[in-house]
Amino acid sequence: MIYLILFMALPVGLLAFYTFFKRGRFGGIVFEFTLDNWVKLLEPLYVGVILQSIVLAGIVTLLALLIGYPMAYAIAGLSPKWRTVALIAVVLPFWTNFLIRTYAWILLLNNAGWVNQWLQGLGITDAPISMLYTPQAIVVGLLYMYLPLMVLPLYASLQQLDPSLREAATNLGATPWRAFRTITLPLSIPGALTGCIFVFVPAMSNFVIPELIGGGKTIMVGNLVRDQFFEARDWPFGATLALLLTILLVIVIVVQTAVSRRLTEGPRRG
Amino acid sequence: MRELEPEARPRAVRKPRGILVPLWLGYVFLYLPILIVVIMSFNASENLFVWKGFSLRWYPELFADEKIMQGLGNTLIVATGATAIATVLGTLLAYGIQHYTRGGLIRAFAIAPAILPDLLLGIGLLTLFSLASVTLGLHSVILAHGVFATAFVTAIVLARMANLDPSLEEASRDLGAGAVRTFMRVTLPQLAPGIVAGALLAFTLSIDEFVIAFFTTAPTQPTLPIVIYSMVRFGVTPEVNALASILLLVSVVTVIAAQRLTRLTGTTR
Amino acid sequence: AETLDPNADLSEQTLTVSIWADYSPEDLAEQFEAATGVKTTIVNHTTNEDIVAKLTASADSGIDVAFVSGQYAQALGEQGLLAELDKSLIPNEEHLYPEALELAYDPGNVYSEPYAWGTTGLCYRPDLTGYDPTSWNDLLNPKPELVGKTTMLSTDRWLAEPALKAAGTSINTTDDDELAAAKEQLLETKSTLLAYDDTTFYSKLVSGEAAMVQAWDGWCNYGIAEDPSIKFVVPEEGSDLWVDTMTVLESSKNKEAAMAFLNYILDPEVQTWVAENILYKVPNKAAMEALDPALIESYPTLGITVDELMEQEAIVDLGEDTLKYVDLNAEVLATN
Amino acid sequence: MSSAPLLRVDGVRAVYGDTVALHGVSLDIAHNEFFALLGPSGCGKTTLLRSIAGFETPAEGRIEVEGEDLLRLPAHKRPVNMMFQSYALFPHMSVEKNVAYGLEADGIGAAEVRSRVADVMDVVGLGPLAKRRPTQLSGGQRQRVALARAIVKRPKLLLLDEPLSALDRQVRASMQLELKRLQHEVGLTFVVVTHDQEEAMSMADRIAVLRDGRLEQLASPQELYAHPASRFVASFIGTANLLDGTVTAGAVEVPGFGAVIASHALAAGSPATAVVRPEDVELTADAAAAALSGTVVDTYFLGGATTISIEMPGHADPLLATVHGATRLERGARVGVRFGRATAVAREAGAGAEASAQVPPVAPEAPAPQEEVSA
Amino acid sequence: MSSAPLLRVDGVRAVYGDTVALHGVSLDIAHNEFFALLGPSGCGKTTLLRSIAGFETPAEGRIEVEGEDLLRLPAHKRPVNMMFQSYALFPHMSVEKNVAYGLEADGIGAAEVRSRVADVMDVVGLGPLAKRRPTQLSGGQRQRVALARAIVKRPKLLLLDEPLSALDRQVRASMQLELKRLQHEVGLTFVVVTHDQEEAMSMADRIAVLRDGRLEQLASPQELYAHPASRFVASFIGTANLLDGTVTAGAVEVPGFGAVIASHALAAGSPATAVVRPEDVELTADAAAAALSGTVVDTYFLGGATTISIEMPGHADPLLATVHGATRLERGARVGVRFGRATAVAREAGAGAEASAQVPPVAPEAPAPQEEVSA
Ligand SMILES: Nc1ncnc2c1ncn2[C@@H]1O[C@H](COP(=O)(O)OP(=O)(O)OP(=O)(O)O)[C@@H](O)[C@H]1O
Ligand SMILES: Nc1ncnc2c1ncn2[C@@H]1O[C@H](COP(=O)(O)OP(=O)(O)OP(=O)(O)O)[C@@H](O)[C@H]1O
Ligand SMILES: NCCCCNCCCN
Ligand SMILES: [Mg+2]
Ligand SMILES: [Mg+2]
Repeated sequence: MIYLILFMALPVGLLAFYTFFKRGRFGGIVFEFTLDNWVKLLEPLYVGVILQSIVLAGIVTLLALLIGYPMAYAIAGLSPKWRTVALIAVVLPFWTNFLIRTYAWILLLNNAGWVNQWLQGLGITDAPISMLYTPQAIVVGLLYMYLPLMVLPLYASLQQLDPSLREAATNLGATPWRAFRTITLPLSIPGALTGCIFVFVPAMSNFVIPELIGGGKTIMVGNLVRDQFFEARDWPFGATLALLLTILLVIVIVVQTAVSRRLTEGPRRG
Repeated sequence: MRELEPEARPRAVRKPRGILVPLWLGYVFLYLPILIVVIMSFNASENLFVWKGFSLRWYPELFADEKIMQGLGNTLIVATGATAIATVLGTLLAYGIQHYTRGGLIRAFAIAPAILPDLLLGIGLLTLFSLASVTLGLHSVILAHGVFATAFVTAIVLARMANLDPSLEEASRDLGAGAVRTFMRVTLPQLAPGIVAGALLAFTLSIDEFVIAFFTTAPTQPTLPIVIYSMVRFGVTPEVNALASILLLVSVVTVIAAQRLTRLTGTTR
Repeated sequence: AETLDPNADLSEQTLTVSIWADYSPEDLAEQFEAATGVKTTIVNHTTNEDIVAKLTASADSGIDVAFVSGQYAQALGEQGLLAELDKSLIPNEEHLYPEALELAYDPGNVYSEPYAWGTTGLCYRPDLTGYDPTSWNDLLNPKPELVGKTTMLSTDRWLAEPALKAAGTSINTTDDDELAAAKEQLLETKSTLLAYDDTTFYSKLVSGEAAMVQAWDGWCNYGIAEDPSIKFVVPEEGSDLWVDTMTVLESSKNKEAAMAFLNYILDPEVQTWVAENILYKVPNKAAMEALDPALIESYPTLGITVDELMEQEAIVDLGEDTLKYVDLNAEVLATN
Repeated sequence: MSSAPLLRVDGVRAVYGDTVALHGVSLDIAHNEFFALLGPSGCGKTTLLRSIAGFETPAEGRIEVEGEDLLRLPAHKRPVNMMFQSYALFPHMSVEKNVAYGLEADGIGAAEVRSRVADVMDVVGLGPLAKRRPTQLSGGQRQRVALARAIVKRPKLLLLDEPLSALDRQVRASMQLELKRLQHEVGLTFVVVTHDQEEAMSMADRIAVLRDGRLEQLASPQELYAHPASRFVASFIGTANLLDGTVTAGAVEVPGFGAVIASHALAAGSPATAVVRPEDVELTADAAAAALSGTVVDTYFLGGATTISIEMPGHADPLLATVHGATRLERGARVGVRFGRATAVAREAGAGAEASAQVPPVAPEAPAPQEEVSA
Repeated sequence: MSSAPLLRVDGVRAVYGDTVALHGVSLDIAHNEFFALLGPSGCGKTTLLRSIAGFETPAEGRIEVEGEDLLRLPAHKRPVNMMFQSYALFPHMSVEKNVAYGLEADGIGAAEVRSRVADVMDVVGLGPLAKRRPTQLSGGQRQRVALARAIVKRPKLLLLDEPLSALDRQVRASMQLELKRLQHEVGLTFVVVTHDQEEAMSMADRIAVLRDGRLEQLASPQELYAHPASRFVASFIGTANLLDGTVTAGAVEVPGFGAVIASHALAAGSPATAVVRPEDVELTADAAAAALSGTVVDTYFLGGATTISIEMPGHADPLLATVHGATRLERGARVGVRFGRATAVAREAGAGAEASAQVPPVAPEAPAPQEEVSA
């Protein structure tokens, strides 16, 4: 806790503090109190980008959940020996470099890229389909980037589910799907929410993928933050944008806590 | 009679193989780009987008590149250090939060670094280190990575704790084990899958982290992503692809070796 | 500024130099060390932006010499982060073109010495465009067959450049109306683009994805290296003059060695290497004159003369008003 | 019992890794029967229920319901509801939702679900706790929720794994009543695992005694008590004095006790055990006049009856006798002993010692003998 | 009982949110006592044990062990071991490790741990299963592991929450024997929760009856049975016929039954209930000659004894009588009825109906009456 206060609360507090001051001409801050930075968030430009980011990151999160859940579920069902292997296999691609993987997607998706070549080779299409430099491509790129962040927490919470609960449900006539929906799913909500947060937030604040895979034509909050710090050298406003992201997420976590408390309510006892 | 049993009877009824299909599809998705990377590492051309025939020439070049090797070493040190910090602190923090707090705020506070935009954390930490006259180096990156990695471990372990049976801890205390022993012998093993998942995530994220590392490391101690980022400003070269391929190979070998080893010493369950 | 000791024992000093990757001879550190006895480490940064942010956020980043583009050197200098250069320790400055001593971002080279320079233009594949573009309008309002086959730079001041120049305005303008007009144009252009690309545009030319791209002259050469049919043109409306410079940090404790390093780089031999190997023009008269003519044959951008270069407008830091460009960029990029 | 059985279990063998939990068990259960499964801890009762419910796949054997092969059906399609020994209550649902779960799974309308759940909640006496989570209940309350959840669906066949073990006698009695009502009025069929013999004896139409994964005897309660098929059943069901000896006509010749009159159909001369229930041991105060006599070593008062343990000369195990009410017999008193009814069961040579160790020194259930002893 | 109590519980009140689980319970437990806690499901037994063990903090009251305030000590420092109703076995440890856990926590040497664990594993009959995981055990086997884990430490005070409920009678009997042995030979003190009355009656030195979080009576088994302090205790312990009436000298005047002779110390004229145990109801075949008579409505055979339910004219609840062995009485037969011993307990006005509903129609335990009825 002390560690966190020292290395998390202090720097973030410092920057939170910045949000109430003016930018220096060359970066840094000028200690002159202002609320402008927070007011500025309300400008249509920023509101628009924030909303667009929420939509894109939301789609990414949803897809990650849809793809990651079955994966985590399958892994949790493996024998202990294979579980570890399968789990590591999920993160292994990520021990290479992020930019390298991103470029690989460019190679796959561009007009002269592998996927288009396959499609044309198989006679499915005549002309290349423009896949790269679109919002859809951003979604694929972000999904790829953050899928493990969904799978791991889900695995951790699915792995401990008591199989006899599912047995009880099937015994009461629930189809496997219903048993899943009414028993497994609700009990894995803490893990799923954690995974969703893990995916949603970095997806919002990523700026490389929109740039490289999205062709820079769609920008997200991350690009804005980056530009404020790097190009505008407007740290107070950059911090304001970044903190807005954080505040949004803190709200989500508080809600999550309430939800999972409700799910597992009450002191449990022998 | 127990209502929650993490690993109740292994069921004789086999799960349908069908549930493995999405898993395999997921792996295809995860490994397809990696396959491209490996293939392109044998490209004779400098240009990533043009295939000019098979060549092994990038591999020797890679090993000759001191910067890359230094970066790799630094990255492993940082990732290991940060993972160690995160695993220990994250687990303790999750335990503390679950046992001694009720509201969501402290929880949110503990998880926040996982969701703070890198830039904010990176620049904030650099400012802090600078104010405190901390000299930069690998230690400062380890501390910095430790911050967000801890948050990831905390969040995952907390999610796992949500369904934990508290009577096990009670039983342990009842049998005379103090808080520490109870934690080590009973709580920890129960949380193990969550901790493993969290540690894996922490390691993975640290290995590939660029922004925070850039700001908090000494310029003379770049981590691998920093080295690679400066290299790929013109686009990825086959040399970098070769690097990625080797990283992958090394990881696979390490993992298999570790797996073998644990099986030999019989510590896997 | 403190006075430097011209007789300082350089072998007692160490030097950390931050530069873009692949932008200097590989054995530069060894060579310099052999020449002066200064223990030297070369480290890399990725962009102007990231190194400046790092230098701004920390009192002592551990870096002695930083390579940044002119307008960034200007900004850093005005913040007091840069040491004034002690010209007595940089006699090699004399090899520079006279023009290179009076550049707008740092007249008199008080804080910086130029390392390489160039301009921005259109890099294209005649076989794909079917004609030779001459104007920024060829990019801004492409022929129908080129729609979806062009890219633009998206960062900093380069995004607005084509629109500003096409309208005959200064690339350093802070006039709101002029900027608004540029924005209109850029938004129109956006829908015709394949992508914004600041890094791999030349690869897109080589692969045929793009037919024409906005490019820095030096990077166009990377395309030409792979596909000699690729051409570069400075549009008739004019363009910018960019300069990558060397600066010494005020926080440096090894200023004598740093000055010695700058001096060493300005040695014509070293700068000839830069031109020949990274295919950028250098502001060093002696070095440029030593250049192999065959190289200029293959890479016509190297043949751009100083006079031609001086016709272009130097980019300067706009201080407070930089925000106008940041907002302009954001608005263009965020609008669909 | 109607002619075609509701449930047929045929040669079912179940294994867990190296452990064989069931060695080929066969039994039929009729429509509307109340069937009890009895047997020592770990004998395979739960495994058998789980196999019927579909959570274990037998290594061998068939299970049929009304002639239909059950093993082909996935668990959720089997016309069977099971109450789990470990309850397996859904921790994220209120008590009420737990109970409603099975009805909702069948797509029954909300109104009917509500009323049926409310009814069954009243039956198990948990109406006021409907909104609680399982974690907020006491052990017995949880067990009743599990029971309610299983019975609310009224399936053809109900499998109850120790449904009442955590309940006090009063609640247990009213639950027993309810189960019997379901059997008679609604026409359900029950397979109930219990370790409570009285429960099995009083409620079951038939009882199967399992031992080490094998069916030892299947009979009505009276039959089991009066005519145990083996030494094991004799000692497992009720309390018994097991007197090892050799078969003679109409009796067992027991060393030290002489001929103990016992009903049997065994070949003369074969080793056998005479089974004498404690209430069939008659005590007389006049030890001297009796053919057999012993010394009282202990008395246990058991809420209405007293069990007396008597040391017999030349016998290691004390003889147990039960008398009504409190007794005035003191430790050390000499009493005369006479055997009333007895049955004989065949005995594998050498089985004596092991089985007689199973006679409990304290008899939890203890009916009184025919005449009271006044010493 | 020695003079200073081992455990003193004083005015303990425990709440869960809005639910009051204990309303100020006070009791003392002596050194070396075998103390049983009895009471209906949900009455607060587990809560009391958990408070003593340190897992619930009472809202009010004191708990002392040998005069030392227990509430100040954290759970792991209390000289108390508890066996959990839900077992709470460590799923990641083998059976053996589970049992060794408490000893290892005390820093006992490996060799001693090994031998003590091996001993206790044999005692609970699980020696061969030592290497298994709890999840690989049957219900009863798990319960025995939980028991072994609690007793292996031999603490001053052992709290056992339904330690034997999942066990068959044979194993249960040998466990009971073992617990008694620990009490006598090793000198341990036990507080055992059980819903098995015979177990409580036969094993306990004293029994506390809890009801709705209140202590209803605390006495020896015989005392509880013979002199219940309340209508509730009378009906809860053993089977009883509860006859509501008005106190007269040496009797209770019961409408329809006349004066029922009963021992009491109540004021004449106050409302009271005569408690008559079924074995104290004497039946005569000659109904005409008897002062009271009724009609047999049902008979239940209970492995050694039969309980007969008799409808009495003008009374809603049937009268229960127990006879030894099987009976020849048929449904519909008329019998004469005479009351033997009876006690009277005070009755709050209006308490009658509710309490008499608690008389179970099937009596799990049923000692026989003094004389047999032959009809
Ligand atoms: N966590 C809780 N939240 C709310 N109420 C609770 C909680 N735990 C127990 N209770 C209630 O407190 C009362 C006492 O519970 P306790 O577990 O002590 O009963 P018990 O006597 O052990 O019952 P049983 O014999 O059924 O185990 C019960 O009515 C129960 O519903
Ligand atoms: N998952 C398992 N792995 C290995 N052996 C098991 C497993 N489950 C049960 N067993 C063993 O199989 C045998 C039968 O178990 P089962 O649960 O059917 O017993 P039971 O008759 O229900 O006993 P109880 O009355 O104690 O609940 C036991 O010896 C048990 O140890
Ligand atoms: N790797 C060399 C990068 C040089 C960057 N100079 C570009 C000038 C315009 N930013
Ligand atoms: Mg069982
Ligand atoms: Mg309880």
